[in-house]
Amino acid sequence: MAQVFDRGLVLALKIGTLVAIALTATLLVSWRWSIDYPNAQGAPPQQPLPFSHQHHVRDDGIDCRYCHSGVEKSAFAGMPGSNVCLTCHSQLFRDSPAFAPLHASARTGRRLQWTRVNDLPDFVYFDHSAHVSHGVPCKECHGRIDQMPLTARARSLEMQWCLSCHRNPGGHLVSPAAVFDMNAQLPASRAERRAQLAHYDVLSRKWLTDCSTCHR
Amino acid sequence: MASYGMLAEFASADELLEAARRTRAAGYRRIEAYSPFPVHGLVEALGPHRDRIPLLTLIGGILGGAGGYFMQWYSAVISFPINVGGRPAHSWPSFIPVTFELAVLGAALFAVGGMLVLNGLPTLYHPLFNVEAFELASRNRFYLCVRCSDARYDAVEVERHLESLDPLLVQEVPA
Amino acid sequence: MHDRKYDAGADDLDAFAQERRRVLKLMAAAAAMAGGACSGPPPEKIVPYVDTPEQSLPGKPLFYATATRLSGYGTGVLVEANEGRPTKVEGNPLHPASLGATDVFSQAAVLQLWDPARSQTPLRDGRVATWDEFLLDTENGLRELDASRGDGLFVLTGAVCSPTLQSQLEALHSRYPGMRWHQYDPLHRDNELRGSELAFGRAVDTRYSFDRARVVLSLDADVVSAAPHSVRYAHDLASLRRPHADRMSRLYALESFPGLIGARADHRVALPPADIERFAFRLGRDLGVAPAVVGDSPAPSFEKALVDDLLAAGAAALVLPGPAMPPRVHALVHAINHRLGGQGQTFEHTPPVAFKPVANVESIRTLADAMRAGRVRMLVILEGNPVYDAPADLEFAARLRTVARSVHLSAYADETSAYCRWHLPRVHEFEQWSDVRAFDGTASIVQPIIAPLYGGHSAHELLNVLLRSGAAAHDTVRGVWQRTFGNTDQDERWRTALRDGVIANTRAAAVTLAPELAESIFSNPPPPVDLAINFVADQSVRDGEFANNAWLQELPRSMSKLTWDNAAYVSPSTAARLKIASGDEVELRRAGRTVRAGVWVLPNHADDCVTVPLGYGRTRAGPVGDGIGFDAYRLRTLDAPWHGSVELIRTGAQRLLVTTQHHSRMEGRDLVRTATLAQFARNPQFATDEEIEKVPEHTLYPDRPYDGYKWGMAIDLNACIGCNACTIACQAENNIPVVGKEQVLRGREMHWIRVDRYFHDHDSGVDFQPVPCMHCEHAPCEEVCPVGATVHDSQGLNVQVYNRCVGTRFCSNNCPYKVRRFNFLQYVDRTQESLKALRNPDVTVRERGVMEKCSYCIQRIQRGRIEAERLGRKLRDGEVVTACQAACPAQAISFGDLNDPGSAVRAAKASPRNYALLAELNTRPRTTYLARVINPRPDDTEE
Amino acid sequence: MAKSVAPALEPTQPPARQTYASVSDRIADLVLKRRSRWPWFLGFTLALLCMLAFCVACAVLFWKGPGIWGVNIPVAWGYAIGNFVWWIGIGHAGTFISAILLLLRQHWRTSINRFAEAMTLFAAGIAGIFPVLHLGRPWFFYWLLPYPNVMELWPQWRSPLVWDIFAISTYLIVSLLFWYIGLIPDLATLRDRAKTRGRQIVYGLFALGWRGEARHWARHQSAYLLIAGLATPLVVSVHSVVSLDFAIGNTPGYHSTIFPPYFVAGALFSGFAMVLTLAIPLRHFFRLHDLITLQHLENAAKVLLATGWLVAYGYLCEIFMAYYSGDRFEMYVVKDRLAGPYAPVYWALLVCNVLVPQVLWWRKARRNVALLFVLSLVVNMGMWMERFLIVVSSLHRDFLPSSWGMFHPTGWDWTHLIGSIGTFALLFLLFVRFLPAISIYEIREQLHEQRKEGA
Repeated sequence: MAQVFDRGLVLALKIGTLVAIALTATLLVSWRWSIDYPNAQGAPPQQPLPFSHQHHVRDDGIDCRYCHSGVEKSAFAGMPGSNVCLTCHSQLFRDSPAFAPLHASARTGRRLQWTRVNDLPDFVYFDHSAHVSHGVPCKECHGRIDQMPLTARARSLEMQWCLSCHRNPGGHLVSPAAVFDMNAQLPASRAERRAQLAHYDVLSRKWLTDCSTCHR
Repeated sequence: MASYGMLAEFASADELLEAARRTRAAGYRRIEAYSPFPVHGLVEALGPHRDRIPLLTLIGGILGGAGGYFMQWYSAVISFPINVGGRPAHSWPSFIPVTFELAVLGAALFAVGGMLVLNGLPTLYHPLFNVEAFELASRNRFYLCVRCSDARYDAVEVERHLESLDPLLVQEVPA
Repeated sequence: MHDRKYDAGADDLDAFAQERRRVLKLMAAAAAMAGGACSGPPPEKIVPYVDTPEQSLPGKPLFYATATRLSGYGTGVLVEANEGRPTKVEGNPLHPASLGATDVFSQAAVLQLWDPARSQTPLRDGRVATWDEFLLDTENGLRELDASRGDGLFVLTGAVCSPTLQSQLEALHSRYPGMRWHQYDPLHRDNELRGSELAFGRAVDTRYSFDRARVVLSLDADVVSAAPHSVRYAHDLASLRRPHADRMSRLYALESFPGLIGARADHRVALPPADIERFAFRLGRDLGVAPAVVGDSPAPSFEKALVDDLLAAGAAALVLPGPAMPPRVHALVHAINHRLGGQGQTFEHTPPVAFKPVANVESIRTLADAMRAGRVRMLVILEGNPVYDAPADLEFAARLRTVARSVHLSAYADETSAYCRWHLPRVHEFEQWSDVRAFDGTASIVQPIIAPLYGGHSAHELLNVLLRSGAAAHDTVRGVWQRTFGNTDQDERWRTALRDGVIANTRAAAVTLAPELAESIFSNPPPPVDLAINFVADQSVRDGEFANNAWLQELPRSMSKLTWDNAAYVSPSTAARLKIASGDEVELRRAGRTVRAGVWVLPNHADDCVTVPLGYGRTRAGPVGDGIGFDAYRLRTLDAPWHGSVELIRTGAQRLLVTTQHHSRMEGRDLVRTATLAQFARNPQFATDEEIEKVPEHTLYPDRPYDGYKWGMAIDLNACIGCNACTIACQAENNIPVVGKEQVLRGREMHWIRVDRYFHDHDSGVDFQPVPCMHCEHAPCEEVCPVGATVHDSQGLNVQVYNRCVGTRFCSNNCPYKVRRFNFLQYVDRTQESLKALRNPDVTVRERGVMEKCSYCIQRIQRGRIEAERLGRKLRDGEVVTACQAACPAQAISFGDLNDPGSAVRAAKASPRNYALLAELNTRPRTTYLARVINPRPDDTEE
Repeated sequence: MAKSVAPALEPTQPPARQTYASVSDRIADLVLKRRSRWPWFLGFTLALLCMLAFCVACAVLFWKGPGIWGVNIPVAWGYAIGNFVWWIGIGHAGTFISAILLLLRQHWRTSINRFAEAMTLFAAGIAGIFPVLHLGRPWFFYWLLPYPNVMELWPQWRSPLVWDIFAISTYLIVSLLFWYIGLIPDLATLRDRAKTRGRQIVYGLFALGWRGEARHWARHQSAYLLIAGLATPLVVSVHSVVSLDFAIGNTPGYHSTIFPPYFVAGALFSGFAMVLTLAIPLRHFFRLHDLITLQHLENAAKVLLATGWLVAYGYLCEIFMAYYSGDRFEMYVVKDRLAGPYAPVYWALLVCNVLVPQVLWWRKARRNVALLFVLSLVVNMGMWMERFLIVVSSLHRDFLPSSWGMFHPTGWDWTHLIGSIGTFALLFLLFVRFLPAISIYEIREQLHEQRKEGA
């Protein structure tokens, strides 16, 4: 019998195999990417009006708690009602078109619909008050919000990211006074870290990685 | 070089075995023998042969087993220790089955992989397949081939030698 | 892609285009599917308030004090509102009818509130209409009435325990003197009323103090079940059931249908109604308050023991007449109790709490006559569903149709609405301003927690319409209390009333009375009946008003463990006599009326007696309640409101009755451990002494330490009355779905805490055993989960991580207590918006394919914990209360931190009665039980 | 067991008139030349329909959830797990024949090992599907595998289900390798004898350019032997691990140390039954009476008889142990099996697995092909009932009488069972159509040795 596979065919087969492998790989990757979070990290989502944390926090120096009033007491940091915005903006930039939705909502009583930037799955129970009261500064999760003209997600919010802090929180804690300070210094030395842990009484942090700490 | 070697065809395993012995005795070293089924003693007849498959298999087994146990220990004790039903993180008795299975898997993969690699398979294209008659090598014919890469290879010499083994036919294999 | 498809659609001339179109279609579909499969979670919205309301803190629940109603009487509750959505009901510790606990109906009230089947619009002759049209139409009616000074105006209500409603009715009456007011509640208290009139010549209510009673006899009086006073009485009763050599009460029970009190009784006899009445007569004779009666005792030994005990206990003895006992028995019992001398101690009389109570049956009959005589110009039905539940021989529906102008105010467009000219949607208790008095007279303000979901109006608003007063309900209620509060610190007292949920010193004052019985009442003792019928309120749907409540429908009845149905209950021997078995369909005949019912053979039921629960066979209850069970009202006539004789014929057909417990015996396994008080005194360790060697001391692995919190639970089987409050409280707290009859039939009910019921093999005793997750320290479920979806946390909780669960169900197989529940299908309703609003935001809603189980209300633990840490301290005992624990009227459940030396649960577990279920498996459960101790008369147990 | 089959060598060898050429051509031509006849097409159509039904059932299952089955609490495992164990059991004879009998130098295995191995592959493959189908959220089945992920979570290694995953996938891979390297030389034969280009390419690809060089043969043989050696403990471990799914649990009726050997014996029992079920029609329709001789069938029958007794011993042990232990839960399970609602199944399986196989004591019976075929079906049925009984009857009445329940199979339960059988049949029919059902080179080798002995 003659050769079943001449040299050319063999070559073709080899190339074909490689191509097939590459193709499946790309397909898998793109699929994984497609099922990722809706608001990509670093990309500010569309909002009803172009609110700038940079302006309010850095330029005006407004405290986080002025608008997010629940952050120390509740799981939900709280979003300012239109009336809160209007305490200033009934006077400032009244006629700027950008503020039309705000005034409209105040007039009609129809609520503003903000797109959630840091969206956790429904089976995750994050509690702002718990973190704030234990000295986790805003910036640890929200990044330098004071440098964001438009608000975007600063962290991956994946479980491994949560765990990275829950496993050894020491390096992420600041003094109670500094929690809302965007320039707060994180403890550098081992000693400082232990000091913070001791201060917030999380020396035994077994329960920090309990499933039940975040999932119910 | 022009050709792959000189091929002789035989009707039975015993003839092939005999031919192999005599060819080697004649001083040829690069000899190959082809048969439709494993013929006992043929390899030895062709010259010294060391079987590395068992060693490879052992290595595979050890890698699989050790790797398996390490994986379990690392994930259950180091990576994310969780209190499961009050059992200790390192509950070694429960780690045994997976360790065993992975040892077997490793060994088997190494055995087969080793066999293929050492045999240089797959080799879809091979000069021998250019020989019309060679298709019978997988049916009922037995072949002896003296490679032209052999130090003492000389087409005429080899042909005469092979003829002397009264084969069914002798033929040069083009490269 | 879609556009391209439609372009192609333009030229469908040649086959090619057709083909191309098809291909493109497929491509489009493929793309769509791909999109559907690959897109991540949809972007979520945050919607802040426009004007942030006072003291609202998103993410934190608020609790409002208000009251729920049962047969008109109030029970104080605290309603949990999340972002303004009522999601859970807790008892109000300050309220005498609650003391912090609740019954199943209060728990189910939130589902009632969010029920999408509630009536959402006024109907005129069954067609959608508006409130304004109604006002117009009524105005015409009122003009006619003005002329006739109210002749022809009829108002039908239930028992009126709302001071505001009372004053409105009075106002209406003074405005229309001709107005007639009728009362009807199918679960009326006519016998009680008539009885007190026989004994005292006037209507009185009688309050009992079980916490002072040493010997209690119940004459078919299941005071701890499904009545306005049940929660309080259960609490008091339990307080004297703790095993104490000298302070434990003894309970005697006579009953036809096995009830909760009978299940707890130390001596219990099941008799048909007539025999119970006869027994009462003999008892009267024995205690010398009634003349001698012929006939021998239906329960001699019982009678003897009882009489001795009653006489011995004297003023500490108490006899309870059941609401179904005829008036003369009530009168007789008054005499007995007074003879025993317990007035002021174990019981006291008060003027009726309800406004002008009347005999309901008589009242509805006269109304029916008035309708027949055509004297009714306008009929306003504020409460109830007479077309469905009025005595069958009144033909109420037919009469009602003849009324020119009839108005029916009800939460659902029900049977009665269908026969009325006007149906008006009634607001839920949590949507209205009102007030209500509890069984002991204590008044509460009913305040709205949420604006009416579906529009609707309250009885007060409707009466204001008739009174032509523009006042809003709030002002009306406030106005009424203004008078009581007087002008001094008026606002303060109002605010206090709202905050506390009770209005100080409104409890009805006791009156001292002496009964005088006429000899005549004892003539003609009840004739013997071949087969008696016994009408009872269904434990879940009561008279039918809760028929559309899926939680209650799926709640297993305490004794039969039936769900989604009522049945004709008979005793095993009667079943044998009549040659019927559970599931057989029978035809019940009385007074020329017939009803087809499914039979359920129930141990401990009285012989020669069929019990038929009311409230089923509804036709216009709503999608949940329609067409299930049979309508016992069809057999309930004027002359036989509770008891009568009945014929029973097998039809040969079968009825599918589903139960959650198929096996009722303990098979000699020591699951519920019981001893008599005497045995307990002799051997306090009786619960554990033989088990001790069964618990393996040595284990291969070292025990894990649990420093910090170490949660545990103890359930006192002596206190538990099997009322199911825990089950439904848990359902409300933990977003537990209902699965429906067909799925229950397949054994897939989802209750996280079930109440196991075991009948004894040899005596007529019954045991209840609530079974939540045991949170075993050596949890067998955890070891076998391949993905670690159920594991221990550092507080020793056995947590179920829903989002990790893949649903192998291995854990359930390996759970010896079978407390795990699996979402075999998509049980949670994902589509119904109003049901979404009902759910507890702190508990994950489980999707199909996921295992779930009791979590010790971990969301409450974590909330408390975070709060405590914020304040920089540890949790204190009692700061975390599980839903079941909170609801339990008998306080059978204690829960807390086992590392806290002062915790109640630790004290409970220190009791010698404390034992672990299936301890020999070495699962080390955190939930343990306190063994049961009963207190029978020594001489009849010791022989 | 080897003893029981050893003396029967002579008649199981191919008759002397066969030559290398004739055996090669005969077996190869079954695939290359022979046109399929109506029985094959009939069987194929039926199997295809069943397979389609299986797919539909799976679609419905994924769409609605396991609730379409009769499973419930307490009987959370039903047909799916029963089928799983049953198929895995069937998937044991192949490797057993190929590996253990090879090591024991049972030459009669050569004419049946190839399709027995194929049977093993298909059975194990189908078995592997069921645990996945059975999940509440099957799309997350990969959470049972160890792989780095953003949750930083791992499988829970103490769970027998995880052991299962590893045991079964290992078993599948090893069996596949074993089967495939056995096939390589025969694929070469097919390549060389194929007339059409397409077949040459397909067979050629899978033959990997095998030339039958002596050193290749040597390595091939030692690898083959080594894998046989590995497969032997593996085959024992696999069903032991499967049995641990139950034995690890504390459920009375599951929690028993006899389970591993008892399951392995059961596996071989059902496996050999299935071998007969397949071998008999095979030799009938492909006229292989001279290659798969009566003696082969008789040997298989003897193994069946022997393993049958092991299984019977298992049954006996369960009952004895329950009473010996005095554990009231265990004792109740036995009582429940003997007289409870599932007693008919129990007695039926005793008849199928213990009583009926006793006819094999008679040589006439062992050599009566029709009877063997029927018997093999009976045993298969009996073994399925045993799996069903172990899974369901232990669960339906365990510790707390309050949670006792019953399992009633639904139509979908049956569809999945019958569908899986159809899928198995389909794969096997395709196998006999496109691959040599008997190992050609081993037959040649056997002829060769036979000649030498002849000489």
